[in-house]
Order: sequence, then structure tokens, then C-alpha cells
Amino acid sequence: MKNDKITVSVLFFASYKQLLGVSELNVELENGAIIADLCRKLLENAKNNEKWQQVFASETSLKIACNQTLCDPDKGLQQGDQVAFFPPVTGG
Amino acid sequence: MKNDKITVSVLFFASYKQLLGVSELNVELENGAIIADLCRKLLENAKNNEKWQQVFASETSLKIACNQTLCDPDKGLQQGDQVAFFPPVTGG
Amino acid sequence: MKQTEIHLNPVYLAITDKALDLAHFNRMVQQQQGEYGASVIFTGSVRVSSAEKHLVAMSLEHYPGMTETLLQQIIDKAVKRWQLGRVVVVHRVGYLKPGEPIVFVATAALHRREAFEAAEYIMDYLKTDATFWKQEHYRINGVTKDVWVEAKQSDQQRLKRWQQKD
Amino acid sequence: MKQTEIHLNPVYLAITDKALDLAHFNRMVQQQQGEYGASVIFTGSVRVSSAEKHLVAMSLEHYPGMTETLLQQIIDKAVKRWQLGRVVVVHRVGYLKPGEPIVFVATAALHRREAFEAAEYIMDYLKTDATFWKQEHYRINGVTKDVWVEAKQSDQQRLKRWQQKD
Repeated sequence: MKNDKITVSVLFFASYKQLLGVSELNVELENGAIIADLCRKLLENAKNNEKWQQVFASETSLKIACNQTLCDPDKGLQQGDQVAFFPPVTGG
Repeated sequence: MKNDKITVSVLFFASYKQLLGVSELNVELENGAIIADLCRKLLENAKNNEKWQQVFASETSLKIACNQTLCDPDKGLQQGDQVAFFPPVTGG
Repeated sequence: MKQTEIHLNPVYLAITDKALDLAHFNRMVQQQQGEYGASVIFTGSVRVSSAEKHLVAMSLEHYPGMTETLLQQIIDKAVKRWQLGRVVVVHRVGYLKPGEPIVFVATAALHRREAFEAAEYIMDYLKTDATFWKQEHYRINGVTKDVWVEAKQSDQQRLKRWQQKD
Repeated sequence: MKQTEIHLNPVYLAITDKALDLAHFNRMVQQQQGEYGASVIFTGSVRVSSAEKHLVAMSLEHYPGMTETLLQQIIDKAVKRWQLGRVVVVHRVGYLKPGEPIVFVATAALHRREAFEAAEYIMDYLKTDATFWKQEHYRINGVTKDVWVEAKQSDQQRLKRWQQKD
């Protein structure tokens, strides 16, 4: 029997974490969803809250990692994937 | 009364010092002498000994300093000048 | 002829919330270098500002797991590109006061050129790739203000030096 | 607001026949850097060779007086070219065993680029201009051999990097 839902864990770091007031959450998606779908779902869940729009609108600075590897919004998701959203890094 | 002789001190370093077996000596020269005259005088004094010829023939590698500043063989000498001969440096 | 052989694990990598023991890390590259007689140490510290806009402290956050992987990848590229006898990369996280070291990057090589280039290469990529974020805590006219440090365009520019040669 | 001001003599230059106290010199640039939060330390040591041609020791000779002047001139040029909070240049002379440090060059600057460039600049000019000479003492098949180190063409080449920008 094929499961038509997947659950991914979502992480926010640095200014995004602070702005949204959340560092980690789990999101249920349709099987076959890509990261862009995850972003849409997150915005819907937040009722298009301004802060969430701000994070996901900043296409030039928003960085995405899937399972700790940088990727693009068209990356397909699997059950249990860890997706992280963060601004450009500033270590060193 | 004008003195027509000057005395300069001469230093040798590193392989030159070892080759010639001398690190410091004083040389009397005619007033108005240049460093090339000093070299000639040193070779004469050494009776054109092969080792001395070897040092002063190595024009590409022989470095000359007068009073601790690098210079050319046509540099004029004054009473009391310190002239140093040495090979290319290899510190660090 | 009896000879003492010195075997070193060439790479040491750490991310820590403890104050960096610089003397310890210095010794890792300045002592027992074997034939790798040229070493370069870079240390980046929280600057002690003297202006009106007074920097009180800095917070450093990272992405545990991903950061280590990314730093290891940078080191692997450096080790492939230059012959290195030692690489030490240590990055601080947590709450730091002015003057405290943030990052320590050191290399030992056969010649100075390799040691300088490799250390600068690791720093350049660490700055642009490794998942660390800095927040500065200022006190301005008696009021505390927290500011996330912005990524610098100049850091991206620095990478061109290495990419042209890649 | 009370503030501790740290005044440093930015330049420390020494030529010594004593073993270099690296921990001491490291502290000079890694501690109390004030706003100069980026430091680079270069250390060059007598390499420990493992080949048949075994390096037993090294002798370092210099031209007292002239060497100090030349090193000071190199440092002056670096200080004019980059904004440096600290410059430490220490060179060993005399009889050195494998593993012992020969030269220590360190800089502290506002940004890593300046610190790296200034340290490399000082090393590059020290190599070609400062009146030091090295003699290596080898033991080859049980026989001792003393060899004066020859100047490297590559060291002259390295200077072009700085002259193009001068």
C-alpha cells in the first residue's frame, strides 16, 4: 500500500529563526512534493504572515539545504528529509 | 695639507669569508678611489690568488655594500668607509 | 642509522563553545612539523571597538553536522591542492566577548608559499561556505542593540583568486 | 563610559642567537590586538629530513647593523602599504638543530587580507634583501659535509607580485 503523504523536518537558522520565532518544525506534504511546495505550505500555515513572506521572498539571500547539502527550490523531497532555511553565512 | 691616501675597512661574509679565510681587513687606497679600485688592490695584494679571483670574478652574484648600503663598483670611497662583499642572501 | 619518525594526523578540525586555547593550537603547527618547516597561523578575534557604537559581545550560531561536513570538504580540497603536513581549523560558537578568538586556521607545508596560500584558501571558503552566523551586540548611547552581521560581497570576490586556478 | 585603552608599540624587531620563544611572540600578536582582530603568523623552521642525505644542523650568519636596517626598511614599507596594528619580525642566527625555528614574522590588521598580504610581503623581501646566510651541515654516508645554501630564483620571482602593485 502506497503512502501518499511524507513528513519532513524543517530548520531555521540565525536571523530567520529569530524573525519567525521558530527553529524546528515538522511538515506533512504530498508524496512527490518539491521544496517550493514546502515553502508554499509553510506560508499557508502561517496565513501569509508578513514575516514569513519576508523570509521566503528574499530569493537572493535565502539559502536552502536538504539533508545538509545546499540545493535549489525544485529539489524533490522524501520521507524524513531535513530541510534547512538560512541567510548567507557570516562566520570566520 | 691634503692627505692623498684613504683607509677603508673591508668585510667578507658567508662563503666568501670561508673561501678567503678572512672576515675583516683594512686597505689603504689613493684618495678618489672607487670600489673597483679597491677590488683591484685586493687582488694584487693576494697576488691574483685563484680564490680571490673566484670571488671578484663572480659579477652576477657578488654583492657590495658601502657603509651598510648596497652599491655598485663605481661608487667613490671616503676615508673610514666600510665596504662589505657577500654572496646573495639566503635567510628566512 | 636510528631515526625518530614523527607520525601526525595531518588534519585537526573542531567547532567548540569553549574559549580557544591558542597556545595549544599554535603548538600543533609550530612544533614537530617534520619536513614541513613552513607554517602559517591565522587567528580572527572579536575586535575591541573604541567608538561610540560600542561592541559589547558577539553571538555565533552554526548548523551542527552540516558545518563540520562543509569544513571537512574545504580542508579536503586544500589538501588535494597543496602538499600539507598539518591543517588545524578551529571555530568558536556561542557567546564571545571582545578580544576573544573566533577562528583559528593553520597550515604547515614544505615551502612558505603553499602554507600561506592554503591558509588563505581555507579562510576564504570558510567565510563564504561554512554555516556560521554572527550576531553583534552593541551598546549605543546606553541602549543595547543586536545586529545580525551581513555577508560581504568582498568575500565572494576573494574566491575568484582560487577559481581561476581551479 | 570608562574604557581601557591599549597602547602598543606596533613594531617588534629582533635578531637573536637564542632559541626563539614562539609562545612569547605568538602572544604579541594574538593577544591585545584591539581593533586589529585579524592576525597572521609565519614560522619557518629547520626541516627534519628523513632522507639518506641527513641534515644534522644549520648555521646562520648575518651582517650586524646592516640586517637590522634592512629589516626595518621592509617593515616600514609594509606599514606604509597596509594598516597594521602589530608587526613582529624575529630572526635567529647561530647554530640551529632540525626543528628549531629560524624566522618568525607576524602581523595584525583590521581584515584578514591585509594581515596575510603584509606577512607574505615581509617574508618575500626578507628572503631576497636581508643580509642573512645559511649553511647546512649534512651527514652523508657517515661523512659530514657543509653546504652554503644557494639563493633561489623563485624568491626573486615572488617579488613581482608586489612590484606590479607598487
